[in-house]
Amino acid sequence: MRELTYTAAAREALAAAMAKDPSIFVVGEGIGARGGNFNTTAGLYDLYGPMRLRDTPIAERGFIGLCAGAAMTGARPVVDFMFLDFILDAMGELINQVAKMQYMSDGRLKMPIVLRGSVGVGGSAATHHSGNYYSIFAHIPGFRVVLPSTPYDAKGLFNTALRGDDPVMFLEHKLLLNTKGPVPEDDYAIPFGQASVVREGGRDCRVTVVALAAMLRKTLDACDQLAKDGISVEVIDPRTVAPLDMDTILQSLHKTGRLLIVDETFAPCGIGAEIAAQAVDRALDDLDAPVKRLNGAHTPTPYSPPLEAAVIPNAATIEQAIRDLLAE
Amino acid sequence: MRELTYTAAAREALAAAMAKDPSIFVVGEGIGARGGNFNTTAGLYDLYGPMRLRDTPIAERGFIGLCAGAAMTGARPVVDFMFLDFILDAMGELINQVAKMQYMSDGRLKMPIVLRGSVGVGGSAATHHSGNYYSIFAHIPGFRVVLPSTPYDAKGLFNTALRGDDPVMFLEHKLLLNTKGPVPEDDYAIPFGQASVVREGGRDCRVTVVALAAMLRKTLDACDQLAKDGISVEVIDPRTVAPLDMDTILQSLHKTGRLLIVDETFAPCGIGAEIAAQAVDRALDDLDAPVKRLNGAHTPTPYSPPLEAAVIPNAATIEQAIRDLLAE
Amino acid sequence: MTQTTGKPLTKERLLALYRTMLVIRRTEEQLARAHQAGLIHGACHTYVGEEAVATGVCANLRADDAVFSTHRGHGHALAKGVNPAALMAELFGRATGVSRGRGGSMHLFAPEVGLMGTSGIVGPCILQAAGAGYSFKLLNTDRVGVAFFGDGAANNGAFHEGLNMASIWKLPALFVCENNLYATEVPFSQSAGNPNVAERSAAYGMPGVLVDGNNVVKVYEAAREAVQRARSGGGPTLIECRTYRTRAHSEGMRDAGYRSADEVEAWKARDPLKLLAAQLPADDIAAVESEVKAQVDAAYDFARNSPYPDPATATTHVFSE
Amino acid sequence: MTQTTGKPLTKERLLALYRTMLVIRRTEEQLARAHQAGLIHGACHTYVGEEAVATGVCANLRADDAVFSTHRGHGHALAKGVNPAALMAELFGRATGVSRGRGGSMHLFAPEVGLMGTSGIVGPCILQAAGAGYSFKLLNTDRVGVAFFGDGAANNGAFHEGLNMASIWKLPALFVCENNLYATEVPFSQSAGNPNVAERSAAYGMPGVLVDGNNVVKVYEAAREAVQRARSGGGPTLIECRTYRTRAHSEGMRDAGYRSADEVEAWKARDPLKLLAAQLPADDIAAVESEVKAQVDAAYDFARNSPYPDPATATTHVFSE
Ligand SMILES: Cc1ncc(C[n+]2csc(CCOP(=O)(O)OP(=O)(O)O)c2C)c(N)n1
Ligand SMILES: Cc1ncc(C[n+]2csc(CCOP(=O)(O)OP(=O)(O)O)c2C)c(N)n1
Ligand SMILES: [Mg+2]
Ligand SMILES: [Mg+2]
Repeated sequence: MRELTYTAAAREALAAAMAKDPSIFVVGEGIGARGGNFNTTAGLYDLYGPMRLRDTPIAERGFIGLCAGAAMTGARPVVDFMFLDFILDAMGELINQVAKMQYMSDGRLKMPIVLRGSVGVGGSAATHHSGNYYSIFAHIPGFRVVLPSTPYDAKGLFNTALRGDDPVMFLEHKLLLNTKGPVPEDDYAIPFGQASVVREGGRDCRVTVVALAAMLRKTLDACDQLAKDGISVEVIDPRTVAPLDMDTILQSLHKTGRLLIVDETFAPCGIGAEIAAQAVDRALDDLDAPVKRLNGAHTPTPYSPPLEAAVIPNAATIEQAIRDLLAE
Repeated sequence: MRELTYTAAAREALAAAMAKDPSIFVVGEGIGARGGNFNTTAGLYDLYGPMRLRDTPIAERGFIGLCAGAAMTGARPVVDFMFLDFILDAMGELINQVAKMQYMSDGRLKMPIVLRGSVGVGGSAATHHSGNYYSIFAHIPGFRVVLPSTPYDAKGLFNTALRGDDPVMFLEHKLLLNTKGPVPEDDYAIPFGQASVVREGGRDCRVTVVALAAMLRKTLDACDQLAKDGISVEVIDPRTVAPLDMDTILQSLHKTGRLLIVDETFAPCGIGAEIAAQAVDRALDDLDAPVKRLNGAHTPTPYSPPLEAAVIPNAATIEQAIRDLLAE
Repeated sequence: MTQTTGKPLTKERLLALYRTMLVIRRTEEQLARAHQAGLIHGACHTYVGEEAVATGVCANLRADDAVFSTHRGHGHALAKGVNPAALMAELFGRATGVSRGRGGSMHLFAPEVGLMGTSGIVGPCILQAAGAGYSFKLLNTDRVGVAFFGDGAANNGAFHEGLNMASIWKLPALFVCENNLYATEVPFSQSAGNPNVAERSAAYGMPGVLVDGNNVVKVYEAAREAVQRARSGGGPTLIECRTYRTRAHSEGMRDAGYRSADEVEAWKARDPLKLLAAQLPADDIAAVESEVKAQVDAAYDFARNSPYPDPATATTHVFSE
Repeated sequence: MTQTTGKPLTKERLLALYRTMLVIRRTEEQLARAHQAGLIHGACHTYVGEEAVATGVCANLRADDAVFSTHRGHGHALAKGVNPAALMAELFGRATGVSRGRGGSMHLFAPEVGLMGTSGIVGPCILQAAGAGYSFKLLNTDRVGVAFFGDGAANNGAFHEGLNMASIWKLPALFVCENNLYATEVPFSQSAGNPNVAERSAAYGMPGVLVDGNNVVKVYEAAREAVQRARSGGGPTLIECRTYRTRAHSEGMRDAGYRSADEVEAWKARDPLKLLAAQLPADDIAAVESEVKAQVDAAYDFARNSPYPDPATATTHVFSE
């Protein structure tokens, strides 16, 4: 099958949707003629011009509020943040307006707005360009929160995001943007709330690992190491954290009896805590060992490579965490 | 002992601190001559004037950013939000500046800023005046997050907040503001990260309930009902959710074997998830039953009394949850 | 500052304006009484004294134009076409309320008549009106987006970001600042480095106009010109209406210590209803008065007798499906 | 707009200004080379072409005055007294860096010399400088807070809220807008309804002044007056410096397609160092040049040879204890 980068896969979905639906427009800084800092909109400005590819002032709160108003009145905005960190100035608009509008209007207003941006730690981006805010958006009612980890998922999930009428946070880990993978040419959509069993454990598999975004690749690397010792691991990528496909995780846990959640971001009140809490609520009897979380350090993200590396999990620490859990 | 309202208890701490330390100033809307929408600063303007009791424009992001700069240069700001919901426009300043400043300056800058406001569901305040954001602040590194549930705790914890050099979120549940309780006249401080065992279970006690803020009173009411049937419950109030005193909770769980967390706010990625996740990580062998969470519904807060009541736990639903857990 | 033009309004038009203002006034008075009687469960910010603004602006709007408003939104809702019965029922928390009881005073939704929502948070309406303008332009319609907001909001970053974007993209939008001189108890003159809101339009390269917000005809004319400009592709306008709220910031709140009785009386003497009534035949006024009284009485009965929402609906419509 | 006054600067003073500008220029050039060589791990936004602004402003400041800056902060750091060695070491991610390697290009902290931090987020510095002003006034000192920020930040809500508060409370603060005509690749004329930043001061009731940001003497004089006003209780000033960045937005980024070669050349012809050098004896300039070269070479060696931070320190100082 044809291979595309993660960014190109998502762009393909966006381009096709824009061709079909004239109510879709994109806003962001440098997403017009420049085509996006990460090439998220490359080529589209020439086709659709400034009304649909709109370079904004540096006014994140402002343009999200503007997009909320546009979404309430028939348009379908896509907000491109470049780095998702810049979204924070708009949290009031997001939490009090965007996320609540459908509920407060008793379903009479829709809020079809896709908010996308790069997240995550990597490349010495330092603390103002390394944020992961998905646990916060999963906490707040009203958002769909999507964390694709492959080009295939990026296209399929972006299609779903563009077709629904709900606010979607589409979060692209910066270390994944240029990764390549097979992407069908046809127009497919991956429903939200369907985890993917990325690596199936064997019969004797005694551990399930849930890994998110950039942690997936590192986890698979760790599994390759473990396989050399004959250790089988089942790996699950939730793909969306809201809705969260807990059933797939619990099915696996039922089989394996052990659960580790590998998540780059902060542990306290994170998505890993939610998964662990649901596991102990719904599957206590399946647990042969404590549910473990492997998270990034609870600290702002430092710049210098050795410091940056020290605050996030890597293949070696993941491998060790799996071994430790198996030893419990 | 003398009884004070919750608000008066916190105000006593503020007044004493302002008398001692001229670098403390308060900002907010109507906290000057008006004395605060909730009387949080009543009487202080006459003593200290506008430089120390500063009525602000409606510019929450602006005045938090301003307070950050003031805290970096020798002053000790107290930000009074009236309703904490208004803080959301300032999330960028809080997460990227206030919370990170000490770390990024490698400890050379301090960030002594106290952010206070009323939180929680009650009184048909409706969705823009009912927020509970503590799980978010506990997720982000760099904040102390305080949730006093009694006048006694309000004074003791506010004193600690005013004396430290860290950013503190001091969150006052709106249903507690006018509740009264014993408050010593002397100057005491309650350290952060010390839970309080509010109701000790008997020897035969088989369940621990962690209850936060306004849920504490409702939980105690439920326990009174249960006591009539001879059911003993141990009740713990964490008092601060960051730092979180997990040891006290686990000690109790070790004794009782069952854990329920009662928290008005949203379940997903909430503080209840964190407590449950730590319990299953650190105390699996103590668990005689699944860890349960009783939360508010995952929905914006509606206005109408029957709708509002339907989205948060009450004494009856808490009682039922305890009975259900005991039956597991 | 722009010049207003156009023919004088007919008597019928003036009476219609009077009628709308009176509906607002009487509804608010009824709500105030209901608040005292404990029928309103949450907050209640009345629009008494400011009726000319919503009335004069909305008289230029169509049902498919979009209005975004504030915590003080009853007047905007009524002027945009919301039924007083549905408004009252909302504040009483009933299923028949304009937001089905979900919102109360500060969260009014009636997209059917172009009331796209009021907000308990100061500021967002400015951005959303710009966004409606964006949408309407993108979709090639001649609809306009309108934001009403207080003087307090003019110091908020949303004002700066929203007006600037509306200007650079020439969006069909009106920004109507209801400068009632106070934000709760804080005087605008103390919280604004330049308390002339209309002048701030220069910072955004946008036309700005200052009007007497107690004179409904002046408001009407200024809005007419702005709406015409917006519909015809001429971009947004900032309209500052100087007006005054004659009741407390919100019902049940004290209303003393921050403004003088003389000031309040002086503004009451310039009551927008009185000012217009003086230009109209007493008979007509009396007829409107009794019509509106009947309507508001009926609305009150309707609201009071409406059922509360079913608690089972408390979690519906968080998402679109 | 205000008038600048005061005596002409002495040759020594001018040479000192030249020296600072040259330190910035040569350090930036070295950083650009180091970026190409892979020594800089993250972003690197240079200040080349804009040296006169930081230099002219900071020459009026004391070490205990507080500067808050942006993603393009190397020049502010150096002008405020940060050692080029500590700056380079920071970008190289070393333990000897000004932020101990925690920050890189966009997070420079040197409170010892009053550099209170640069920020990767556009906007906050404006508010923090107002806050330093608040603090200095509250504590009865004559210190001042200074924000440097780009034209892009002038469209952000932080500008509106920060300038307004500084004005109403007469805070000792300077707001220095470095209008280099672009925010990344977006022309300010396209993103601002009114691209004259200094004029916006009227919206806040604050003095505003437009200066040639490539003329260090003009910048110096405007800042002198503003600093004097601030120290003596006269409140804040907005200074717009028109200038130009002659390198790409950030190192390694393309620098084409959004501005013309002619435009770049025209600004290069008005290079701030050239403009000042023309007024000074060639000997003196040459002496400064070789002095600065030695300093920057040494800084580079120091930085390159410095150790990386110990990973064990990666989580210290999140809190004060
Ligand atoms: C962001 C935000 N901050 C604070 C409040 C609390 N608050 C409600 S109304 C109000 C005053 C509003 O003043 P203004 O905008 O002038 O409107 P007015 O009430 O005078 O009509 C304030 C501060 C709020 N609702 N939203
Ligand atoms: C809040 C925020 N939004 C977006 C960005 C991304 N960004 C970094 S620099 C920049 C342009 C800044 O332009 P300007 O303020 O004019 O400064 P200049 O780079 O021209 O010096 C942008 C958009 C950011 N850092 N912060
Ligand atoms: Mg007002
Ligand atoms: Mg610029």
